[in-house]
Amino acid sequence: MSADASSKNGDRRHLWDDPKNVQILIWVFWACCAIVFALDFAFHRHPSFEGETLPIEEMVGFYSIYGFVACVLLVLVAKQMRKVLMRSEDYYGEVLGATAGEPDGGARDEGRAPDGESREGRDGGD
Amino acid sequence: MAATETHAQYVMGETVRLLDGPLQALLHPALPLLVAGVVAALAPPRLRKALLVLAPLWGAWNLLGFTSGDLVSAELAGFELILLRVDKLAFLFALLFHLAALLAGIYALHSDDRMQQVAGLLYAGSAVGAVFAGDLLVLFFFWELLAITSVFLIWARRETASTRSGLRYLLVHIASGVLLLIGAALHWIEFGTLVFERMDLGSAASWVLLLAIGIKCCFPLLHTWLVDAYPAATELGTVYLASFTTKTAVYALARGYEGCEPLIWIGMAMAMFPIFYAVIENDLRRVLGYSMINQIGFMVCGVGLGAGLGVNGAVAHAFNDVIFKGLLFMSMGAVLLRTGRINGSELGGLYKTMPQTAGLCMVGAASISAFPLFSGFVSKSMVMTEAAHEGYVVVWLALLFASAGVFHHAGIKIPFFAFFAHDSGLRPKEAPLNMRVAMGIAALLCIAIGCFPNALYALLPYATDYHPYDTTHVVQQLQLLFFSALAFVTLMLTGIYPPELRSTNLDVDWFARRAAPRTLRVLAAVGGAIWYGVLAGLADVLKVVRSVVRWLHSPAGRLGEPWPTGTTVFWAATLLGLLLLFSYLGSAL
Amino acid sequence: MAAESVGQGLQQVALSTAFDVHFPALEVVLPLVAAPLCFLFRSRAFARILSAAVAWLTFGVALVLLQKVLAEGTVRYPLGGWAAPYGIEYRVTVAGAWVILVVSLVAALTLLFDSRGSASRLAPERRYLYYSAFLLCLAGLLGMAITGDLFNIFVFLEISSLSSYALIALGRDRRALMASYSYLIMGTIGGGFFMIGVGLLYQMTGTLNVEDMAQRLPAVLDTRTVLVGFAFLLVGLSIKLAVFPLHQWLPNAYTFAPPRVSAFLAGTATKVSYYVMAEVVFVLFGAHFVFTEIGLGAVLMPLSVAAMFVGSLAAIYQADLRRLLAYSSIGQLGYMTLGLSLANVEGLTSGLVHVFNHGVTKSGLFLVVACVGYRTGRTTVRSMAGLGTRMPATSLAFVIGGMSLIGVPGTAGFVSKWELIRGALAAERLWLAAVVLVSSLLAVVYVWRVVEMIYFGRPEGLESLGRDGEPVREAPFSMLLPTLILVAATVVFGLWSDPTLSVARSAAVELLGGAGG
Amino acid sequence: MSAVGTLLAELFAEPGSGWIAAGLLLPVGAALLVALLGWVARSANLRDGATVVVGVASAATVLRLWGPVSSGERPRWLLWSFAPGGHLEFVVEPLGLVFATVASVLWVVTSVYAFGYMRGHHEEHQTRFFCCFAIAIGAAIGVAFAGNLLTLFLFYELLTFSTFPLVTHHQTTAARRAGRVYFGILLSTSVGLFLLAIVWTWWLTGTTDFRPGGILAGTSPGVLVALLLLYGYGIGKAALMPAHLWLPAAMVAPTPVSALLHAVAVVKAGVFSVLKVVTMIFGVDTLRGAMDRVAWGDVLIWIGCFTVLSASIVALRQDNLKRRLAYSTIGQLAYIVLGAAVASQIAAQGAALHIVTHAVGKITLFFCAGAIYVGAHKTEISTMRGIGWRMPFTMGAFFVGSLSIIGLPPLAGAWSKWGLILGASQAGEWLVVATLAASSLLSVGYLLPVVLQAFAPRQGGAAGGEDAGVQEAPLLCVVPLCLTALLCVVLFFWPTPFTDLLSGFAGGPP
Repeated sequence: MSADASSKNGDRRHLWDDPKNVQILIWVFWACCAIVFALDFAFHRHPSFEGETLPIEEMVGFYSIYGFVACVLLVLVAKQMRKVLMRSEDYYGEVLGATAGEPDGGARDEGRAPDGESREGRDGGD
Repeated sequence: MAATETHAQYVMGETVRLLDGPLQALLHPALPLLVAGVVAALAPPRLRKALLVLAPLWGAWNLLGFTSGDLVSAELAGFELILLRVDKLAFLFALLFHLAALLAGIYALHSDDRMQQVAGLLYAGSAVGAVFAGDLLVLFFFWELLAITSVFLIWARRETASTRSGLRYLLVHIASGVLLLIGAALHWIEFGTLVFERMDLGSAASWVLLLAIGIKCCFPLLHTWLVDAYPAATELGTVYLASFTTKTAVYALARGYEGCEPLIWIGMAMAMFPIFYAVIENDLRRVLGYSMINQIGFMVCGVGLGAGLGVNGAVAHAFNDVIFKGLLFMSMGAVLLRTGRINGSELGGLYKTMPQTAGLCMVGAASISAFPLFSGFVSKSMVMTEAAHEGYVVVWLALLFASAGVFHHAGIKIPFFAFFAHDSGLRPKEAPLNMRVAMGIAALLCIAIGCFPNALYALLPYATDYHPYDTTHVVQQLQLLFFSALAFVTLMLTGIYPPELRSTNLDVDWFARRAAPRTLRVLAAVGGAIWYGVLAGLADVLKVVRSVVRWLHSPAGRLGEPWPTGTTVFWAATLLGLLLLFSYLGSAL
Repeated sequence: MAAESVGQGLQQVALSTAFDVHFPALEVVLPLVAAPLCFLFRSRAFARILSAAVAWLTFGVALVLLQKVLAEGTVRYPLGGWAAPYGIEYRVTVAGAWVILVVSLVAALTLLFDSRGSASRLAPERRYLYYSAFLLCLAGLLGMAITGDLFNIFVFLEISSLSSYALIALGRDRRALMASYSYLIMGTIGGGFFMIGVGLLYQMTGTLNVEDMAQRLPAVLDTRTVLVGFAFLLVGLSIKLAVFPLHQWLPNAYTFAPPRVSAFLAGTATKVSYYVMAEVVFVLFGAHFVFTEIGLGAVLMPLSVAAMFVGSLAAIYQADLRRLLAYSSIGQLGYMTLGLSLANVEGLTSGLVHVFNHGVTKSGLFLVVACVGYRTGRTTVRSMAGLGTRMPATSLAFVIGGMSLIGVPGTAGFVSKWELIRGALAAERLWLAAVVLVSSLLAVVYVWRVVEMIYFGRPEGLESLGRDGEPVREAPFSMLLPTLILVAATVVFGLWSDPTLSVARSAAVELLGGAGG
Repeated sequence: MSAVGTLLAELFAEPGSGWIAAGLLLPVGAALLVALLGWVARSANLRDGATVVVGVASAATVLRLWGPVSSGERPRWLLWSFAPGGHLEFVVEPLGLVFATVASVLWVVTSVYAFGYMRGHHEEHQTRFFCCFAIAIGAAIGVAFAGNLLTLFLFYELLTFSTFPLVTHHQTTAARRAGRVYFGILLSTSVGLFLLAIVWTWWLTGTTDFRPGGILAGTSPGVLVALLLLYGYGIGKAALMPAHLWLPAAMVAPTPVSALLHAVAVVKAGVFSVLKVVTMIFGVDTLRGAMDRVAWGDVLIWIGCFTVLSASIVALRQDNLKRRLAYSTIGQLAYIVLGAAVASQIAAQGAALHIVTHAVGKITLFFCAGAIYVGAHKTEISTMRGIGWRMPFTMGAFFVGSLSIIGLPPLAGAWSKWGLILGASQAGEWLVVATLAASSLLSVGYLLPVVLQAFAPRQGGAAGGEDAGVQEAPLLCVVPLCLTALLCVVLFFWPTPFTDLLSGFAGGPP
């Protein structure tokens, strides 16, 4: 189960343990990106929208740029969201995988001391 | 297919007595799984395991005997109920559920947990029953049955947090069921029928029903049960859970709200907002949960876009989603089983000892990201195409955004943080054989559907001549995906990408888990104070009354003490005087 | 049903001998003659048997009379053969027959009750005097209800009163003497008032016969003399009837009298006065005069309501069971006078049926207390502690009797209360119905205090021992039997109210339809 | 003697009246027999045997009436007048028959359970207990079959009196205090308000007979609503807040009493009376019309909704299992009151069905509470951790009962919830609909944590420990509770007898 238990595997060097392999992969990836971008020049994409609904779509590299910008935006916005939304893991007083076998009937809220359990807990409304 | 076309009476208490013709030898499609579930409850482990695999096969074989148009109704409690209504839409979902049950069954073979095995079978059976329900009341029965049976898969984890999670899950789903029941009542009152058919948004019933289905379907603001409960279930449980509940809801939407425009916007929102959460979420199964909402968003959108390509896309995507999302959940389940962890912050480098799982996971990731030649591509593009075709620019752009985002969090983040990234030092064993078999079949299906989509298209409710593989589509998709990957790589290399952190991210369930209990507690305290205040006040009043009464009437009181004879004589005289006065006045008048 | 068939049998006998014409006289004469006999023979055993036999005989005669009155209308019996206006006429109306039935029934059952031991102050060898007085009292009460002559009513009133003073004075507690004395004063004032009233009326009409006077009165109704006479009559009777502010003689008298005397008087004395008052009001003066012209209702109704509350509330605080029951009687009499003050058929019916229902119930309860007193030596509420297991039948009897006082459906008390409510509604007074219901909740309190003591009380120390230092056990059969008969009657006539109600209703109709009405 | 003969001849002269008499008198006979065998013959086995035999006979008698009633007959048995305007009369109509069936059938089951419980607990005064028990059932059947308000009132009070010794069975100070509350509230509401309402009704109409469609048509709307309120609170057994206090207080009784009397006979007599008054004194259409025309016409609905919600919230916070169930009962009873108060035929049918389904579900829960007490000596939920593994049948049945109370398929409670929601929607009472929905969720919140607590994982390897000595209750306890749990399931798949019988009982087809 744990890392130490399988020590004979621990010694073996795996594919991505070698930074060189990783570098190769990254170069291959960039190459692919370039090729895919270039495909726009090789083919004519027929537009998704009929007529003049979304002319920008027919711009060269629209999908590539859209994909890139979208993802950067996504990550940046999400990072900002953390500032507002992130709380400690036991915010609700219950952490998965951490409380197995604890003497508690699932009645505690907000980490109240175990002796306070179910006297008035178990409010079930949540 | 109205109730008036009833062919046969289905009498409760008898064995299934069906129509003339081919139906005669068949069971209600839900029965094989339900019966297997009940039998499994009493069976020894070996038989249970056999049932897990054989029951879906038996059910599927049974299912294949039905054809569109079959209808079975029964009179129960004074209502004409349609227990079975077969058409292409229902048939497709039923087939899908059997497939999912089979995969999950194989995946569960290593376990001996009776509770999960029984719950899994009954759960699958309920889903099958729900899609064949011809009216709202029968739908309600299976709807609630889905909730009751599935919650055991969460409780089976036997942890405090999962028990609580399960209770919340059950509450939400019972709320959905109650709304469904109310909707059914309204429908019956408004239209005099319970038959579940396409509705126009306008009647009160349709809105209530939409809300009921919306809860199960994870409409925005109603979605938190999914990301709360799915990560809390066992490794098997989540695989089951991911397959049935939301897909049943999608079925119900497709059945009842095909072409309702609001669904397009709802679907768009669903496709959009979860991906932000998915980026910052640490629990990888919760990431998948958010991704699931995102995928359902596409389906809801498709349903909203209406008959033809829209619904076809939605249904096809639901079909594919069950398989690839199942595959992803299975791979994460294997990780959880082998390492006991599921947080991105604690995992990494598992490809070293779980290479097959890693590989299969990546197949799933490719599918969900809609790489060409993988199943997601052939269904998602239908929805996109239809959105463009109908001229919804904003929707189309949003879905495109969401597609990129999916690849980002489900396609890259999941396999990357679980199997690659930094080495966590964990060296778990490869997943058990049965799990790998289940994942293998799923992966194979992903690729097969991706390569040969026509088999799936043939099953769709509307005739279609859609061809996903034209150059434009493929090129567009490749560009989109590669450049969103590029964004990921760039952000990782520059260190801008947010690290995986142990945390809880607030979602709207804060209102249910924090605000509501506290409000309830305050309310109860206030109510209690008022109540006890009133009681105390009453007690005080009573005390005063008692002391007055005692003062008057007790043996020492004015009226209770023995009077001297003289007092009585006085009163006799007074009374006499009074009477004389009265008689005098009376006679004088 | 059994009673009816017995009555029929007796009637058969009576008809065959043609002796029945003398029954009205017989009813009074029997106890009147038996009383000196007891005195003459000076034997306790003889007196006991004779009095019981006489009481049962009067009961039988009363049954026959009732049958006859119901069948043939008012029975008249000129005493000594002198015709009505000149001689004394015995006149048995339905109401009268009904009252004598109650009186003789209660007398018969209380005399059946075996009052062992030294329940009274008399030495055993002088106990015959007790029976003598008892029979005289019975004769007086029966006579009041039977006679049709106002002066004669006064005479019988005095007979019963004087003998009851003597009976009360026999109580073992020395306070009985005081109680008897104060009753004597009050009773005498009442009797005196009554006498004055009769005298004034006689002066104005020249007759003493009730019916005769009723016919002559309208001519002189507007004279002051008649009004004054009416007031004296009514106040006099109110004293005997223990109407609210004139009730104070009653608790002590009932508390300290010998047990059987309490039981007998509680069931009869006030009931007869009630009948006389009804006759005075409805027959002699007529409802129209009394209620419309004088407006007696405005006096009697508030007093009745007050009695209902004062009696019940005072009962709550009593430590002595008999005192508790006595105060309860004051409240219950309030229901009866309330029924009378409504001056409609339903109201009067409720009063008259309550004569029976309450007579039976209250006598039964007093007998229960007598049983308890016999076994425990005390009659306090406290002495009931834990009797539920040691005297189960007696305890159950109290519970059932108590339920009848409350007016729980299925008991006799409910029947009268329901009829009273009907009366209130017929008089268009819904609030009065509500008041009656609320007041019956007070009965719950005083009854339930005792019931809780019976079943939850734990006797402490010596309380668990009876009066001879023996453990308390169930009362002897000879005591239990009459008690249980009375209590059973409350349930039987609570569930099967047709016979009692129909008689009471015809009595009420007859009274209301009387002269001047 | 001839009188008895005449009576017997009269009894069986009219079709069905003999069966009514038998249904009423058998429990009374059982009481006598129990007293005889228990106190005179002093044989506990004979006594308990007699209870079961007579119980089965009585249930069979009641069931015998199903045939005639469902074919449209209304067997009646007229005794004599016990108060002016109030004949002691019995008429069997569908609603009453349903209630009588529930009471008499569950009596048998409860008796068996009570043998196990009382013996397992070595309770004293068992003869008195079973004697009063039988009388209470007789009274409940009397309430069910009553042909007019006064007869109903008579048996209603008899029920109060006969259950008082059961509630205060232990004769402790606590029992006395609880008994005072029980008795005080039930008697004062019934005498002070119920009787007044009956009087008023009688004054308005000149009769107290139950008639299909009601007798109060033509009365002014304001009076009708006031009268409805008087009935609602006068029938204290229906436990509308704040007249509910007697119910938690009565939980001092031994559990079989709580089970039968506070899940079935007493409380159901209350809501049954409300329902019967609304359908057969007011008439749903008359009442509906009045409620629409009076500004505060919905007042009973508001009270009912408040009762449902506040009782449920209070139940959430109870740690004592029986108290939690008691508050749950208060909420569920208010369902039935609401079903009556919305004055729609469908809702009335749903409410009638709820009498059945709630009885079966709640009696299961009370049985389980008692079985836990016998088998594990636990009363507080917080101490019940993990007992489900030792008492799987009991807690399994508890789960089934809970789901039925919540109203989930495939259990009986779903049907009555459906009926109530349908009826409330039809009447346009959205408040009621919302309340029913909220209550479903709240009931999940107070019932299922008990199950979860019972099946919580046991502490790591704690052999012995706190659940040592926990075992299934005696067979006589476990079998009845499994049976009633099974009944919850059966009634889901086979509600038709009840729904057929009840269809249109409130005046015309839905």
